[in-house]
Order: sequence, then structure tokens, then C-alpha cells
Amino acid sequence: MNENGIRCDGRKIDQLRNISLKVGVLKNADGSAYIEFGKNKILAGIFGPRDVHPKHMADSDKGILRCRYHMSPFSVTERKNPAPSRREIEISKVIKEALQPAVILKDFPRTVVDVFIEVLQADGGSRCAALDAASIALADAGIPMRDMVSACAAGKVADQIVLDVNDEEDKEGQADMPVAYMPNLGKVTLMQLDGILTPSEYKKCLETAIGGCKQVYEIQRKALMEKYFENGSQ
Amino acid sequence: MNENGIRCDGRKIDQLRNISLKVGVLKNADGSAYIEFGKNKILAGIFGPRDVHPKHMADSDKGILRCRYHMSPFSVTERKNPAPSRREIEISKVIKEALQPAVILKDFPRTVVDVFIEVLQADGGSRCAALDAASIALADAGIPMRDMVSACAAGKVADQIVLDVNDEEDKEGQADMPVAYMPNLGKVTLMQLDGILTPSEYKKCLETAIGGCKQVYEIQRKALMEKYFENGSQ
Amino acid sequence: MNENGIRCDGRKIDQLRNISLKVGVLKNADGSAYIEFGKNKILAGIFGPRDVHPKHMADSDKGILRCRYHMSPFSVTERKNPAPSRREIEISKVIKEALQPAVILKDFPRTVVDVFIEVLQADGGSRCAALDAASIALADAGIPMRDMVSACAAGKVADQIVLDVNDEEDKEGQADMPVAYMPNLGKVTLMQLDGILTPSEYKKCLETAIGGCKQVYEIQRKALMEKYFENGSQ
Amino acid sequence: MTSSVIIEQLKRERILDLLKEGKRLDGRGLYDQRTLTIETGIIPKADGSARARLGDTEIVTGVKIQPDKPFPDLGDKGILICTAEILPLADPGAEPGPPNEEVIELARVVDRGIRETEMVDLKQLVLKKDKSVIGIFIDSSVINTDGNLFDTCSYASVAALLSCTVPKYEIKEDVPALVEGQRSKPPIKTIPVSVTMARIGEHIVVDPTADEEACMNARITITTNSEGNICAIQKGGNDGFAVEQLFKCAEIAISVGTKIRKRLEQLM
Amino acid sequence: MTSSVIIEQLKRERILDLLKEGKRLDGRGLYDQRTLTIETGIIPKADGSARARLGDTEIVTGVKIQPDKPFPDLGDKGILICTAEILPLADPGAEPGPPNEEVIELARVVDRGIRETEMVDLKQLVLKKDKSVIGIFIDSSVINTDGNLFDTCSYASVAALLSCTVPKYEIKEDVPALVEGQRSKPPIKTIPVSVTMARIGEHIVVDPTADEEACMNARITITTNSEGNICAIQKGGNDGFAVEQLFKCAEIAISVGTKIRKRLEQLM
Amino acid sequence: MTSSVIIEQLKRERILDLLKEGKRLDGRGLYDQRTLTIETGIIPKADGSARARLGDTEIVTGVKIQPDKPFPDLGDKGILICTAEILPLADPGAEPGPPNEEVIELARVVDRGIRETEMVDLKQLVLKKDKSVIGIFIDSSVINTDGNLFDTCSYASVAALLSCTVPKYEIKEDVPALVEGQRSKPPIKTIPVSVTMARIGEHIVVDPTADEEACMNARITITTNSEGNICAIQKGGNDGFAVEQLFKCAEIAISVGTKIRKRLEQLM
Repeated sequence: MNENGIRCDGRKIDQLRNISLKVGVLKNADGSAYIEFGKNKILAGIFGPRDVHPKHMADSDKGILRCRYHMSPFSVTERKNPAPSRREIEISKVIKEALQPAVILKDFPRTVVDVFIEVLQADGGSRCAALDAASIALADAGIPMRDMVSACAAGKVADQIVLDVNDEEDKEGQADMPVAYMPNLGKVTLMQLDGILTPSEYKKCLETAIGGCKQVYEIQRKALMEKYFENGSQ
Repeated sequence: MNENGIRCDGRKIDQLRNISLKVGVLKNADGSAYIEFGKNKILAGIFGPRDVHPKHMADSDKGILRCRYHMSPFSVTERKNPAPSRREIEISKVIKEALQPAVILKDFPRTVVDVFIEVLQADGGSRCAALDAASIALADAGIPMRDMVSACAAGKVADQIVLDVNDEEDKEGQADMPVAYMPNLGKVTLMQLDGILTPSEYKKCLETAIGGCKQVYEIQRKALMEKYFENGSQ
Repeated sequence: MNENGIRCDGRKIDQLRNISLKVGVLKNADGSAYIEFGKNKILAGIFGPRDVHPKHMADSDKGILRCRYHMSPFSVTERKNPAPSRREIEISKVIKEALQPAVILKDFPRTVVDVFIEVLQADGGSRCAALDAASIALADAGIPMRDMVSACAAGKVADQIVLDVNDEEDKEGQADMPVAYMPNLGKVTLMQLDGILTPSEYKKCLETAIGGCKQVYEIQRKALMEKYFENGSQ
Repeated sequence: MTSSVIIEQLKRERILDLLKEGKRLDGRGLYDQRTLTIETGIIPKADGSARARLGDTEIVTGVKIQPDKPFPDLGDKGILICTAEILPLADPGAEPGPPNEEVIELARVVDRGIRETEMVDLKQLVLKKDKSVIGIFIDSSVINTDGNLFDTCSYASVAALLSCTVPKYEIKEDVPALVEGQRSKPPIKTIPVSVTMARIGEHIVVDPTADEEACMNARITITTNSEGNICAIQKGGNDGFAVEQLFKCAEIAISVGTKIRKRLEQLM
Repeated sequence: MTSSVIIEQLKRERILDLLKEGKRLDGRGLYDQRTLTIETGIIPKADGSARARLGDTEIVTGVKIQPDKPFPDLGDKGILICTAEILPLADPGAEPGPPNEEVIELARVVDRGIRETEMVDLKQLVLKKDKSVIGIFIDSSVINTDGNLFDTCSYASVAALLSCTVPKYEIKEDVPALVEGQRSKPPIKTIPVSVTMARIGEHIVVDPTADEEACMNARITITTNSEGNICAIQKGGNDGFAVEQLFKCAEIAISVGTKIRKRLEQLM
Repeated sequence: MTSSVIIEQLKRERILDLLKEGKRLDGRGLYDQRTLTIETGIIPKADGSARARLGDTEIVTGVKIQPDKPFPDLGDKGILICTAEILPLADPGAEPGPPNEEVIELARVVDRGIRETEMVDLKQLVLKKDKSVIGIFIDSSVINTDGNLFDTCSYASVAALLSCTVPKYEIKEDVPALVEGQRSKPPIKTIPVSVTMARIGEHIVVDPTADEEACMNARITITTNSEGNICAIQKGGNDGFAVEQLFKCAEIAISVGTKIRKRLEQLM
């Protein structure tokens, strides 16, 4: 970061990377979205509510949510083995738990809603970008929702709290805190931290991330509007 | 190949390797056969029609066919890992599809016919030899059939189209085309090609392979006759 | 072994290592025991009779017994891969078969009794020590039993038949024979041998091992008494 | 469920009825492919990449190039490996997990098309004989399925390969070391083109859709090289072909292949 | 089955009723942990070991130290790997087999707590740069479950690490060789302490039991280092937290962590 | 289904009734084996091979010999590994896939019989201490099952090993290189013979068939070496043996083993 607070990719400390978000990009999925978030390129596809296989996983009281976060072998610098890594399994779990508070599945007992995420190219903050796409893909699939889930990371780079850490910053960064947020309900549904923050930095970092989530939310809304109102049926 | 068209193992260009075929060699299987085709030594055993496990694979309209082509660890020069390779899984699939048109399973809903093939020693053309054994093992098991399936490869070696490429020829060979054929119905049920052929060579190669299949068919018939008529019940 | 028949750890040839055995050590399990047998430190936990999953394993005539013998990664000198090895799978099987004659499961059709054994630290004779703990854990779980199963190894070290071979002796030892015994019914329910014994050594070794089993049986009885009578309900 | 079975049945009858008149459900002629679009360079972090769309079938392929050990007995050749995955978001029937037999067949047929035509001169990819070679990994992710994965995957893979650049490695102290900033084109010798045909009744149709595959009798994929020779074949499906049909399929594969090859040549 | 469901339901209502009065089922205050006992050296064959009990949750951790190859691009650092297994004897619902997503999360959160605080100076564990380093394997076996596996596993792992000794290795003929009888303390820089809290209704409780976890809305684990800074966080559970709750949780984690750290410091 | 259960039940009663008269269903005496046939050299591509038939149980074993790295701490010994697979064509109950506990036990018992008798002098199979040794892989494929897989598999494995020849390797530039045309006999020190007995009621029978195994109480496999000593034992089955029965079994194993050993010696 230079003396004017300009970061290695030219952004200000509270500036998001470029985000491009498109809804309804997959023909076969019940809902889908494609996001480019910095250099992240991520697809999300939704199937469901549909029958659960294997059946013993079904819940007779409500629908269940499943999530797979997966990286294509060519998505990172060194070719990635296609089998799911422990990191991918953990991220699948925290993404599922971040989306769960937003979806309303009580009217769909014995069914599953499957969230499939494919990272075609990975950059810093891929789990947040994946969540942003998955959340509007769920809306695109017509799944009843309490709120959108908007996600963005903040972190500490060169002793400053900055919004939306990219890959290059992350390597030499001091902390990275991915956050997912339901903007209308005001709830944090994903939070992780790697790195070292003082208590006051922790507060600032969380507030910065939530500020980013609110910006992302506007982009998500716009993408949905584009599909459903400007090019769409109404 | 020398100037008289004699190949490295002494055969003429349209000559099959030695084939020895025996029906009903396994006590526990419902049908079985053992083939020696050149240096190939292959067992085929049939179970079924029998209940399908897991049950969700069953078809309520007709019986299904399954096939496993497997090589013993000692069957090839370098010891083979006993777990099925991608090559074995692909060959299992094309063999199943080559046998499928010949079997009549509509009267056996919810059942499976299992074709298990074990390559004890592998030489060139092992998938064809396996098919030849599997086909008469199906007949031995009393599975209703429209036709026999007879298989044989042709290929291009030293710029000539030759029948039934062996391992040694395959290594320096220019093309190998395994073919399976239903001799009475006149249908090709398996065809693959590795290597380069001009359009006219392609035609000649296919015709040569079918010629070989017809020779194999006579051997299959004889083997069945031997079991069921000469040593048999009539 | 020195000239007075004293072994490397100070024991006489017919002397067991120190054994400490405690019943009912796990809160969640239906029955449990912890054994220290020489340097072996082993936990056994029982669940059941309970429903069988997967269901197709259930027996409609009687309850079934399952057993898992597993070693923690830190239990041996070189870190052990946590996935079950072929050795662990075999030991699980022989332990199950050693316990089976002692348990009476005919009144619990369609259920399973699960025996889970964890070796926290391994020394010579870990399968015998595991059996000793598993057997009283079954009793602790209230599973109806015909007899206790008591286990102990004997072996040949420095040309002598000795009781209860430890790890150090095993390395240079000439034979190791683990034995499990039902002391009241007088039946050997586990016997294995690695190493070379003359026919007369074989007899002596088996008798020595059974003598050890009888000593172990007294320790097992005492441990049960301690839990159920001295500290217990009566 | 029942109503969807009935719809499937009606669709199948409609496809067969139309074929009798030489027509297809989507208006194509029997030997016409669907619209093909190919974009390259879509994954900048990969050494080469492409997205191919054939109708609604869509596949993204990335090429990764890195030093590797040669296969035993093939110490004078680089490594080339094709894999494929049908992403679970591509198809309601796809399941996450290890590849099933259909996906393995897909990857292996695409692999053979590239390998048997000798598209890449693997002998130019040796760093140190028997010890160290360049490995080319061609990984395909199926994004949406609507039939004919074979050709779509083949075109995406070939396009990714044609558009890739190869980083330079040198052996230093017995270990391959990257030479920064010296990338080159891969050693391409020919362009393989895969053409897949279905037999439905006695009709041969090129580039079957998922609906057509659901009612086809058998399938054949024929790959040709730049000289118009035939280099790889895979028959599939639960029925067979008459010999004359196989002769005809080869002609079609050569003729359709020539058109596609012109498209691919522009990517070099 | 039905009766156990009813009991569960009643227990949940009772937990919520008590929380309204600031009480918990086992008599603890909201921010109190259960009794913690830690024993070290319990597995003499391991290079370090500990058993931690937090209420009825009990975990045994063993540390194994042996030479290994460094990770690519991390040739100047030793290796540190945490694993966990919920033994099937620990819990009627645990199943033998490969770790499920919950166990993977457990191991990774414990791992990050140790890694992100830089508890162990991995740079001091290099035998030969890029070739050979010391690997520290921290394997945890859950013996009995009653909620809050995260903290119990973290304390057992940290205690095992603090009490371990590192064998000495030297490079001889390019291969690491053990130097007998020269063990040293590991290079410890700070002591991470994990504190897990559950949100039940709008109440935050520290160190939830299994009964409390069954009715919690969300969970958060915050790890602090010896300087009182925050080094690792993991939110879990199927609902969220208000921002103010997250601020409060950090304060609690620092304050509870200080007490635990004093216990752990005595093990060095 | 029901009728087959009834037949099984009747067969079991018949077996027990006959045993009371000292007879067996197939006419054998209690301590008689079924007819044993052994052919060697049946897989020319393997370094050694054999087919053993004991009644209707039939197993093919192939031996592959190739250079390998030694096991850690066993750098002065070659490698010897036995595996087994019950081919799915051998038995209607066999399933393709990774070996289950019965197959693992089978392979390990055969392995121990060969290893514990020290049949092969593994110290003669070292190419370069701690670096490179000869590995002997003894892989058995069960072709048809009718009880007593242990002995059949042991005889096939021992016969394949006795009839194998070992290719010569020399270390060249730190790597083992094949020396063409210089094969030798393996370093055989003794011939292990496995004898399996079943306890049915209070009767001991040698070489049980599948029908006998279905109604046996317990099983024991005793392997002896050329000196008539006992080298490996494995008890199996869901009941136990009286001590006197185990003494008797050892006598039988030695006496039956002597006869079989003469057959095997002719293969050297």
C-alpha cells in the first residue's frame, strides 16, 4: 500500500474489487448465478426442493439444505486434485450454515435443496464470492427466503484494516476475516478469522466487512432486478 | 512382417491366432467359459437372472445387464494394482454395450444378469477374447439370446491391414480396431479404433475384422456343441 | 533372560505383566472398560443391543456382534495412519470370533451389539489385552453372557516357553501365541501363532497361555466386583 | 412422475415421426450440428482454457502445464492427461463424487482423440530423458448437459490446447526450474476433430441432443485428423450398427470434421 | 423413540426457561466453563500427550515428531498437522470410517488456532531448506462427547504440544538421522486459547454442553494468544449473530482465555 | 427361498448324523483331504504361477518379482507380499470391490504361513541395503469356492513360489537394472504346509467343504514346516475348541502336512 492509502491493485482501503453478477446462467439448474469478484470466477447452481437420496438423510419435518463448494483443477496456480480437499469440505459446511438462516424450508418436508458451487478461477475471498452467487441462485430457484445473504471479507494489510482482501494481499497480509451478513435482519451468518487482530482492530474489521456486505447486497439486488424486471416478465 | 506376408508369429495377414474355447468350466457360476486366444487366458462367469443389489438399480420393466472386466495382478508384464483402473472400467462398459443387443431380458423384470470377466493373462485383443468367452457363457447360463456376439480385432501393421493384432504387433502397430459382431443379425455391437487409417483402410479394416468375427463364431458354435451335444444330454 | 530365569523386565517366566483394569469408564457407552496391561493402554466401549445400520446386515433370528479394533495414530513408535490397516481388520475379526461364544444374543433379533476398542498405547499382546477389556465391558453393558473371555499370550523367548511376551521380547522372540479362553466352559476361543514351535513346545505354550488366562480371569472378576459391589449398589 | 413419463414417450414418438420426413425436433437437418461457440482464454490463471457451447451443452476446459516424472517405459515422451467431470450443477442426475463409467469413458475418448492423432508432439516435451518431462493436464468441467458431451468436450479441450502457452523449464541441479517470462506455443502437429452420431431407428443423426440420445439405438464417435484420416472411434449405446451405416458415418465424420477444423485453426 | 423426543423437547424448554433467569441446567453461570482437568504425559510412547476433560467431554491427544518433506513453496518451515477422530466408543451417533464434515471442521479449527497464533516457530524446524524438515503430528481421539469438542480438543492439543520434547535430527548423507538422547523443548512463542460460546435465544453461554448445543441457535469459537489478541474465529450453527453479540463474545473469549492460559502455562 | 433354507437344514442334519458314524457326505474319512491337483507354469507372463484344486475349490496364483524399496527398519530384507481376491465369478455371494475381512484374513494367514516358516530367505533378496531390494508379490485369484480356501490358497501360493524363477538385477547408477537372461531359483529354506480342520459338534474333520463350513462350530488352520514344527496357527469361527482338541489338531496337521509336502517338493 502506498502513502496515499492506495492498494497494490489501485483500490482504496474501503473499496471492493470489481464485481459482475449474472442470474439464471444455467439451463438445467432450477436456479443459478455466475459471479466474477476480482479474479474469482464462480458458478452456483441450485436443484430442489427435490427428493432426498439417500433417503435416511431426509427430515420428515422440513426440507434440508446441502452444499458442495468445489474447485476446478485449473482454478488455482498449481493444478488441484479434483477430489474434495479437507478445506473444500469445511468451506462447504460453513457456506451451508451461512445460507441456512435465510432459507425457509419448513413447507418442504422430506426434500433437499442442493447448492452446488464451482470455482472456475480462485482469488482471495472465494468463499464470500461463492456465497454471494449461491444466495441469489437460491432466489432465482424460487426458494422462499427471509433475507438475502451478502458476503465480503475484510482484513489487515500493512497494519491497516482494509475491505475485501485479494490473493496478493492475503499472502503477505496479517489477517483475513470473511463475513456473511443478512442485510435486512442484521445478522452475521458466517464469520471466520485467520491472523492476528487486537480487540479494537477486531471491531473495526467486522464493521468494515459488514460495510462491504451492504455494498454487495446492492449488486445482488440489481442483478436480480435485471433478470426479473428489466429483461423479464413484468 | 517379411516379404511373403508372414507375420512375426508366423501367421498370414488374415489368420487368427490359435483359439481354444471351453464352456461350463466353473462349478458355482450359472454359466461360464474359458478362452485361450493367442496368449490371452480369460475366464467368464455368469450369475443371473437374480435379485439386484442395491435395489434402486433395478428396472421394473426388464432385467438389467452388468459387466465387470478385471485383470489379475499377474496378468501383465508389470504387476497390476488389483483395484480397477480407468481402462478396465471403460472396457467393462463397452463390453456390456456389445452384449446388450444380444440378450433378451424383458421377461426378467427387477433382476440382473452379471457378467464377470477375469483376464488371467493378457495379450493383444483381450477385450475381444473376453467378449467371445462372455457371449458363450451367457448361452451356457441359459440366458435367452437373439444372436451370438463374436469379436475380433483388425489393425494396421507395417502399412498393411491385418487380422487379429497381437501384443508385439500392437506396440509398433499403426492402428488397432476391436470389433464385435452379431453374425446372424449382421450388426456391429462394439467398435473402437486407436491409430490412423485412411478412409479406404478404414473400410478394409472393418471388413477384415468382421471376417475374423465370423471365424470366431464357428469356434464358439463348436464349443457349445461340444458341451451340449457331444458330451452332453442329447 | 538371565541365568536365574529373570526376564528383561524383571519378571519370572510364568509371571504376567502388571494389569490394571477399570470398569465403567465411559459416560456415553452402554458398557466400558479401561485396561493397562504392561504398557498397553486400551479402552473398550459397548453400544447395544441397538438397531442395525445398514439394515440388510440385521439377522431376524438373533442379535449380531460387531467389533472394531483400532489403534490411535500416537499408539506406536512410528506414527500410524488413522485409516484401518489390514492387520487391524484381521484382529477385529478374530476378537469378534473370540467373544461370540460368550454372548447370548438370541433374545435380541434384528439388533447389533457393537464392541469398539481403541488402543491408546500398544505393547506386546495388545489383542489379548483388548479382549480382556472388551469382555468385561460387555458384562458392564448387561449383555447376557455364558462365561467371561480371558486372554493372554505365551511364547518362546531364548528357547524357553514364557508367559505374556512383551514388545521387547517379541522383537527377538521365537514365537508368540495369543490365546483367549472361557475359564468356566474350558474353551479356547482365540488362538494364533507366529513363530516356530516343536510339537511338545506347542503343548507347553498353550498350557502356559491358559494358565495366564486364568490369572487374568481373577483380575477381571475383581474389577467387576469393585464396580458392582464394593462401590456399588449392593 | 407419470406425466413426465408420458411426455417423454410422446417426445420420443415425435422424434421418430419427424425423422421419417428427414426432420429433427429443433429444425436441423440430419447431418447438421447445433450452433457451436468457442471462447478461449477465459481462465487466465490456467496455461490455456476454453469454453465450448454446442447448443445448450456447455463445457469449460483448463490446461495446466507443469514438470512431472515420465511414465515407466515412456521416458522419451511428455505426459498428456485428459480428465472430465460432469459438475452436479450441470444436470439434475449428476452426483458429486468419483467419476462413474460414463464420465470415465468421456475423458478417455477425448484423450484418445488427442493422443492417437498425435496432436501434440510429446517428444518435444522432455526435460531430461527418463527423469523429467513436461506434463499437460487437460481438465474439463461440464457446466450444462444437453447431449453430445463427447464432441463438446473434445472441442473445448482442443481449443484450450491450441490457445495455451507452455512455460519454459530447465534442469538445474537435477530439478526442473521455471525460466520466467519465456512461454512458447505447444508443439502442435495436427488438429483432431470428433464427430458424434446417433442411430435412431435406421436414421443417422449428427450431434444428438439429450432428447435424441434418450431414444437412440446406438452412438458412434469418430475423430479425424487434419489429413482427413480416421484416428479414433468409440461405439456406444445398447444396440449395434450395420456395416454400411459405419461406412456412411465415416464419410459424415470427415465432411463435418473439415468444417469444424477450420474454426479451430483460427485459434492457433 | 417418541418418549425420548418428548424428553428432549422438555429439556430444551427447561434450558430456555432457566436462561431467562440467568441460570443453566448444571448450575453454572452463563460465562462459566465446566471443570477442566488436564493430564500430560499419559502416552509415554508419544513425544507429547495429554488428556483434557471439560465436564464429561474427554479427549486424548498424542504428538508424534518425525522428519518429513516440506510442503511445496514452504521449504523454510517445518510441518504441523492436527487431526481428530470422534471414536465410535465416544458417542452412540459416531460412526467408524473416514472423518465427516464435523470432524474435519473440528480438526481444522484446532489446527488454525495453533497455526494462526504462530504458537510453534516452524522456521526453527528446518533440517535442510526445501528438502527436509521436522513434522509435528498432533492427533486427537475423542473419548467421550458432551458438547464443546472445539475447546476440549484445543486444550488437549496445546497441552500435548507444550509438554512434548523434540528429538534431534541431523542430515547425514542427505538423509535425516536421529541423534539419540538429545531431546529439547519445542520452540513455543505463544499459547493459544480457544473459547467456544453458544447463542441460545438471545443469551450467550460459554462452554455449551451437548444438551445446550442441541438447542443453540449458533456457535462461535474465538481463539486468543498470550498478548490477548484475537487470532482465529469460527462461526458455526444454523443461525447468525448480531454484531453486538460478536463484540461481546470477543470480550468473553479474552477474559475466559486468560484464566485457561494460566493453567496451560504451568505445563511448559 | 424357503425351500433352499429347508434343504440347507436337512443337509446339516445329514452331515451331523453321518459324523456320528465317522462318515462324511462325500464319503471321505474324517481326516482325509479331498483330491488335490496342482499345475504350475500356467501363466507364462508371471515369474511363477500355479493352479491348485482341492475338490471343487480352485485358486490361481501368480508370482511377480520386481525391484522395490525395503520397508523402513527392514532394509536388510527383501519384500514378500501375499494378496487374495475371491473373484465375483467364483461364488454367487462374492462382491466386486475392496477385500472384506474374510479375504483379508485369508491373505494374511497364507502370508504368515510363508513368512513365519521363513520359506524364502529374504536376506538374499537385497540389492543395496536400505535402498533397493527384490519384491516378491504373490497374488491369488479364487476361481471357484467350495470351502477351505485357506489350504487351497496356501498350496497354490507355495507351488507358484517353488516353481518361480527370479530375474537378476544389478544396481547401476543407484538404480536397479535388469540383467537379461539370468534367472535363478528363489532361495527356498523350507516348505510350509497349511492344514485346516473344522470342529463340527465334537468331531474334527480335515479340509471342510462349503457345506461343512456352513455347519461347523469352529475352524483351525495349522501350518507346519519341513522339520515338522508348527509355525503358524489361526483359529476362526464363532465357537471355541477344548484344549485336548487343539492337541489333536496339531497331530493331524503334522501328519497330513507330511503327505502334502511330498507333493510340493516335486515342484522344486
